[in-house]
Amino acid sequence: MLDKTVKVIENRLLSEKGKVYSLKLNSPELADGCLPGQFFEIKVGGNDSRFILRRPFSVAFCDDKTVTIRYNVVGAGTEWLSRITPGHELDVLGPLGHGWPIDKSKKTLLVGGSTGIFSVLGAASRLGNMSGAVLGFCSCELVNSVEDFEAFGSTVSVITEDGSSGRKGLITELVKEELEKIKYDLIFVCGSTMMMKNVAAVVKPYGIDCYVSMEERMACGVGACMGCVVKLKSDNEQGWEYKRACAEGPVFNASEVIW
Amino acid sequence: MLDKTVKVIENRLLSEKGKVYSLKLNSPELADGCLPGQFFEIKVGGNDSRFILRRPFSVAFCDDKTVTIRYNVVGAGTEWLSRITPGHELDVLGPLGHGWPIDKSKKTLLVGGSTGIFSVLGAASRLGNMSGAVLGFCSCELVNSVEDFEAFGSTVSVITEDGSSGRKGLITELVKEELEKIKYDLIFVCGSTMMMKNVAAVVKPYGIDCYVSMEERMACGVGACMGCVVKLKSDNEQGWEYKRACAEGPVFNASEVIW
Amino acid sequence: MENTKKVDMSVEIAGIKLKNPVMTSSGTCGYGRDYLDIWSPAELGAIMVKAVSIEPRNGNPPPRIAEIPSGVLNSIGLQNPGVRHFIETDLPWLKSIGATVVTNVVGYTMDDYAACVELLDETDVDMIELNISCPNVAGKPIGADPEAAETLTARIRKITKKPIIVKLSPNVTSISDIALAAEAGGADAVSLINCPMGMRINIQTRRPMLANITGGMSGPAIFPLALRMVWQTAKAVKISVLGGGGIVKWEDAAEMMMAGADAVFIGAGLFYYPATPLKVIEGLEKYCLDNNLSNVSMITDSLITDR
Amino acid sequence: MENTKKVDMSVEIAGIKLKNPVMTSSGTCGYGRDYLDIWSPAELGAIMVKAVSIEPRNGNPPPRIAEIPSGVLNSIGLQNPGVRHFIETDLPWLKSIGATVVTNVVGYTMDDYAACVELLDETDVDMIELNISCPNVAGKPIGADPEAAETLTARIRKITKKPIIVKLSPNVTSISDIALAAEAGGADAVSLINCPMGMRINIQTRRPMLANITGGMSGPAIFPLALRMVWQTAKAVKISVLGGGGIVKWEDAAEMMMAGADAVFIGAGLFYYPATPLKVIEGLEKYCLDNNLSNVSMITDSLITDR
Ligand SMILES: Cc1cc2nc3c(=O)[nH]c(=O)nc-3n(C[C@H](O)[C@H](O)[C@H](O)COP(=O)(O)OP(=O)(O)OC[C@H]3O[C@@H](n4cnc5c(N)ncnc54)[C@H](O)[C@@H]3O)c2cc1C
Ligand SMILES: Cc1cc2nc3c(=O)[nH]c(=O)nc-3n(C[C@H](O)[C@H](O)[C@H](O)COP(=O)(O)OP(=O)(O)OC[C@H]3O[C@@H](n4cnc5c(N)ncnc54)[C@H](O)[C@@H]3O)c2cc1C
Ligand SMILES: Cc1cc2nc3c(=O)[nH]c(=O)nc-3n(C[C@H](O)[C@H](O)[C@H](O)COP(=O)(O)O)c2cc1C
Ligand SMILES: Cc1cc2nc3c(=O)[nH]c(=O)nc-3n(C[C@H](O)[C@H](O)[C@H](O)COP(=O)(O)O)c2cc1C
Ligand code: FES
Ligand code: FES
Repeated sequence: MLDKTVKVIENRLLSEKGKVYSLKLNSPELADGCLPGQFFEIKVGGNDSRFILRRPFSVAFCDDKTVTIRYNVVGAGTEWLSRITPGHELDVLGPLGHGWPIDKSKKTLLVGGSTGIFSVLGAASRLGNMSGAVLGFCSCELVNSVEDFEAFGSTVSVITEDGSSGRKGLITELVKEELEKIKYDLIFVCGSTMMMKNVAAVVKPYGIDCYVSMEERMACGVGACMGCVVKLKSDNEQGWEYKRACAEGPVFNASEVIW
Repeated sequence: MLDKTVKVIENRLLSEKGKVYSLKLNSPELADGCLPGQFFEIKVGGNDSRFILRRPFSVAFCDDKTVTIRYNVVGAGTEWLSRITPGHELDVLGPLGHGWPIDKSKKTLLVGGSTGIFSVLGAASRLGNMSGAVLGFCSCELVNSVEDFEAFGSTVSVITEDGSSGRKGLITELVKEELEKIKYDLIFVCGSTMMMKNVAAVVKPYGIDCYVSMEERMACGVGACMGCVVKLKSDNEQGWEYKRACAEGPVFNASEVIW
Repeated sequence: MENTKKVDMSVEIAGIKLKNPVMTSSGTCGYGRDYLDIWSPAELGAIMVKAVSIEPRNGNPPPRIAEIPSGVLNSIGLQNPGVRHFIETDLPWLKSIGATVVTNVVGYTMDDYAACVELLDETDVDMIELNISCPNVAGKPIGADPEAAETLTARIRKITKKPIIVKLSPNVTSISDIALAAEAGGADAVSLINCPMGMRINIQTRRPMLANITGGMSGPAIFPLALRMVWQTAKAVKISVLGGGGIVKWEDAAEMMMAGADAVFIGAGLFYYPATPLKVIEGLEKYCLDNNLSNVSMITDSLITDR
Repeated sequence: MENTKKVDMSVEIAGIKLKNPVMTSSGTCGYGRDYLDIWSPAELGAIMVKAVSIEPRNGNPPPRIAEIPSGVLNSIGLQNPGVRHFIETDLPWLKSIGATVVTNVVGYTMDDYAACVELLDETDVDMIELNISCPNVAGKPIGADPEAAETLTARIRKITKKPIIVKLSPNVTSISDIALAAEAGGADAVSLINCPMGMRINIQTRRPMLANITGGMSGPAIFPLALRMVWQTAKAVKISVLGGGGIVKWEDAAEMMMAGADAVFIGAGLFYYPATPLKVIEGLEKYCLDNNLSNVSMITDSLITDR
């Protein structure tokens, strides 16, 4: 974990209506040893800003020298980020947390909903043709990064709630079909809590190991504040405990999560 | 008084070391009827900024369509302002307050110290060759706008505290010499409170009408909050009262001010 | 119920109907003349004028203003020309243009308050707001002492039939206790919050940034504090709650109403954008349209706390 | 006096010498391991660890964090693994790396506090900080009641010879009264401020942003409030004053010390920049050099209030 001031190489609009951006950062140090499913805390707002909290973003992919994250503009912080131009610098803390339990010998189903696709995109970048991806969006304007999954070797299906792109319906249907069609050894899911809960329920009967990435509201991002806890099964007396998404997570085994 | 979102035409560095900028705004509406000695309240910091208070700046000069203000970078607000590039927009409230009692038939001495020169520059812009200007700075790097005074027809003397440009010494000496040399009918002074107090004291024996511009800390800038008061003589029982620099001022007759 | 897509923006506070739930707060809008180029007091739910006292006051020496993160620090010290001047000059004008007027009253003693209200009772001022947060009244401020707050309110209640609003100080352990005391004393409404006391130091000069050393905080920095206090108070009392503190946009006003405020007031938001009250009225109206609320008062207390 | 241009950065608090006057505050730096890649607890004046209680606590349900203008709202609810776990695992490690350790203690009852301190008294922890701001202790929080604060402090004083710091809540009418009570009870220092209580609402869902509805405010938004309270408290008590609340840069720390703090603590500033404590130490040292102060403690109380 490092806190670095790094140069922006690219901050590119991927999808006009959905306001999805791809942000490429120049930092061999941050790229070094950074794993899919891990995340960075980026300082948003200039020196005079009213923001004290950094914003967490998953590693979308990285190479030797650069880290790429992708983000949706959803509020004031990401709005600010979207206005940053190449050459400017950002304060970036990371890599943080524990990523996906990637195993290149296992056929892995990646399930991503809206901004959750960026975290599983990281997994796709390492899995070559060993991954299939099921991506869900509200509507077609938000659809993005499909080519990137494909370029990494993943076979992709898209579903939108309003049917404006790909299939119409809920992501759980598509997950079920995919599992019926192909034998997967492992499943990684990232999306809203409700979506992950539903997907985990659909997956359960298949007995396949399923991991979810819990994107909780965070303050420190490093495990110091107990702000980002997730309720997990435990062998303590009460049978559960709160664990930190930023430190023990964000990736947890779905079977441990108390939804 | 209007609150307008106006386009920046120019934001030019005048003096490298002193960080003095000339900001030209495109706004026929704000330029209309705006008088020397009046000021504008400019919103600094973007949407996400921690600044709630606007920053007051004097009208340096204006024409039919534009208003020019000049400013020193002294803190976070002016620092932000200095990074604004032409084409961007600023929220500008004004014109505010009561300006200099300009009389083109009267030979007027303009006395300005550091950022106080901008307010008297406004007067110079209307007085043609009826003004003489005495400008004081801490040191040479801060010296600026002299050509502008001259272009407007003013004869200028400069004094610096460290002698690095023009004469070395305090502005009061130069004011005294100037008054001995030339017969002035009117004097306008803008600078630190201490400087204005001292100049007013030097001027007093000459019996010439002397006006000062009191640049108090402001909140509303329009007279609503009582934040910016100046202690003035009054014919009430106690013999004094607090008056609002932004509304009754910023220009006051020096003889009324209780320093 | 209604079929037309119009929102009823009026709210009723203490039996008085306000055009809308947006007021400008005492001390930040003078006596209504200073922002005329931007808005007229008649466009607001009400104007809460700068505090008046029985005798004119000089207020504190300058500097009176300092900046704080996301806010403003002030120590005006209640400078005002006295209640008589207000009654003779500003009040008639405000009424003539159709404004609903809340007069903020301060005193050094309870007698001062009483004397002021006696004079105001004979005017056509709409409501009286007792500013009990002023820290200079006989040592402990009335606003920090439930008994004193109740005693003062009860005394004023006997003097006037006009609606009485008690303006609460946030510098207390339990603001709802003071609100309950005001209610017990016969107040028709409480308004909150006044400024939390803060301080800043200029480290170059090693002197306080305000001549008065400490001053009142306002602006977005205090919004979460104000919201919590409004929520606690609205749960505790039955009378109307006027909520403010740090409101600079309509979303803030919506939060404040959801927490239980029947109407809101805007102070430092005026320094940020003078047109803030108009934007807030507009924004609340649009929120109602978007959410099919026929009356703006339906936002009040609409917070859902069960999960 | 000295001729060398070195600054003595050490300060003495309750008889304990700290390397420098900069601490990280309880609840924002865990038990010292989480920021190791950025700073070691041994580099600080002291580390104030997350509250421990006699039994482990789950804390509040999430979401526990929300954003506020220039700050953070939190409702952790004192989740911790219990004092025994701390004594067995974290404390020995902290001491082994050379850290000065302040243990923040909470309880539901005075017995809880006593039980915790009894265990800590037998360890080599450096100081004990009684967190009396926790609003859940038997209705009225101890931190809002001078008598209870004094009683608790006196009881703990009998149990341990270790320095006792009482951590004060800002949610009170007079914080200096509570500080005086702690002093009367035998405290060696007071630390302030803990978080002012605030709230935020998500207007889309009409639900509180925190599951616990209200939470504690931290960050620059509370700095002016904290500074005022530190100033008032430092004037009132003779014991050491540890000042914090909203410090994110060395200039803030300098203001806090000028107002009377003997040392400062940094909480939310860590979220902003994890290296904040190091930058503050550096900045204070440079300030001393620039101003010819041989000891950093010369900044303490150097405010000039006469004009
Ligand atoms: C471990 C982790 C990884 C993430 N990875 C990505 C990513 O790769 N790409 C991406 O676009 N986003 C990602 N997010 C979510 C991202 O952090 C938020 O969208 C961002 O912080 C919003 O900031 P803002 O200031 O624009 O919005 P705000 O004004 O703070 O909030 C706007 C809206 O976004 C929601 N929101 C804010 N923070 C979160 C959060 N932590 N989780 C869920 N919803 C939130 C709020 O509830 C609100 O409705 C991740 C979050 C976590 C915790
Ligand atoms: C009526 C009026 C007209 C002015 N005209 C001009 C002008 O034409 N050009 C110009 O450069 N400046 C002018 N000023 C001063 C200008 O407003 C301040 O320099 C500016 O607000 C500083 O903002 P900041 O955020 O950069 O600094 P801050 O961080 O707010 O303060 C930095 C330093 O500047 C000082 N300062 C801040 N505000 C004022 C103020 N109102 N008066 C004096 N000192 C202040 C502070 O004490 C501090 O030492 C004028 C002020 C007033 C009241
Ligand atoms: C400059 C200024 C002057 C004020 N004067 C008064 C006053 O005279 N009477 C009063 O009850 N409140 C006064 N207040 C408090 C405000 O009315 C309001 O309660 C407080 O500022 C919080 O709201 P805000 O954050 O929207 O400003 C004043 C506030 C400011 C900023
Ligand atoms: C996430 C979080 C957890 C906290 N936990 C504790 C705690 O366990 N005990 C305590 O005394 N104070 C706790 N505090 C209060 C801080 O120690 C500190 O007093 C307060 O946040 C103000 O300082 P700051 O603005 O620098 O954060 C906590 C604060 C935060 C933000
Ligand atoms: S965000 Fe602080 S512990 Fe996870
Ligand atoms: S700044 Fe508000 S009255 Fe002058």
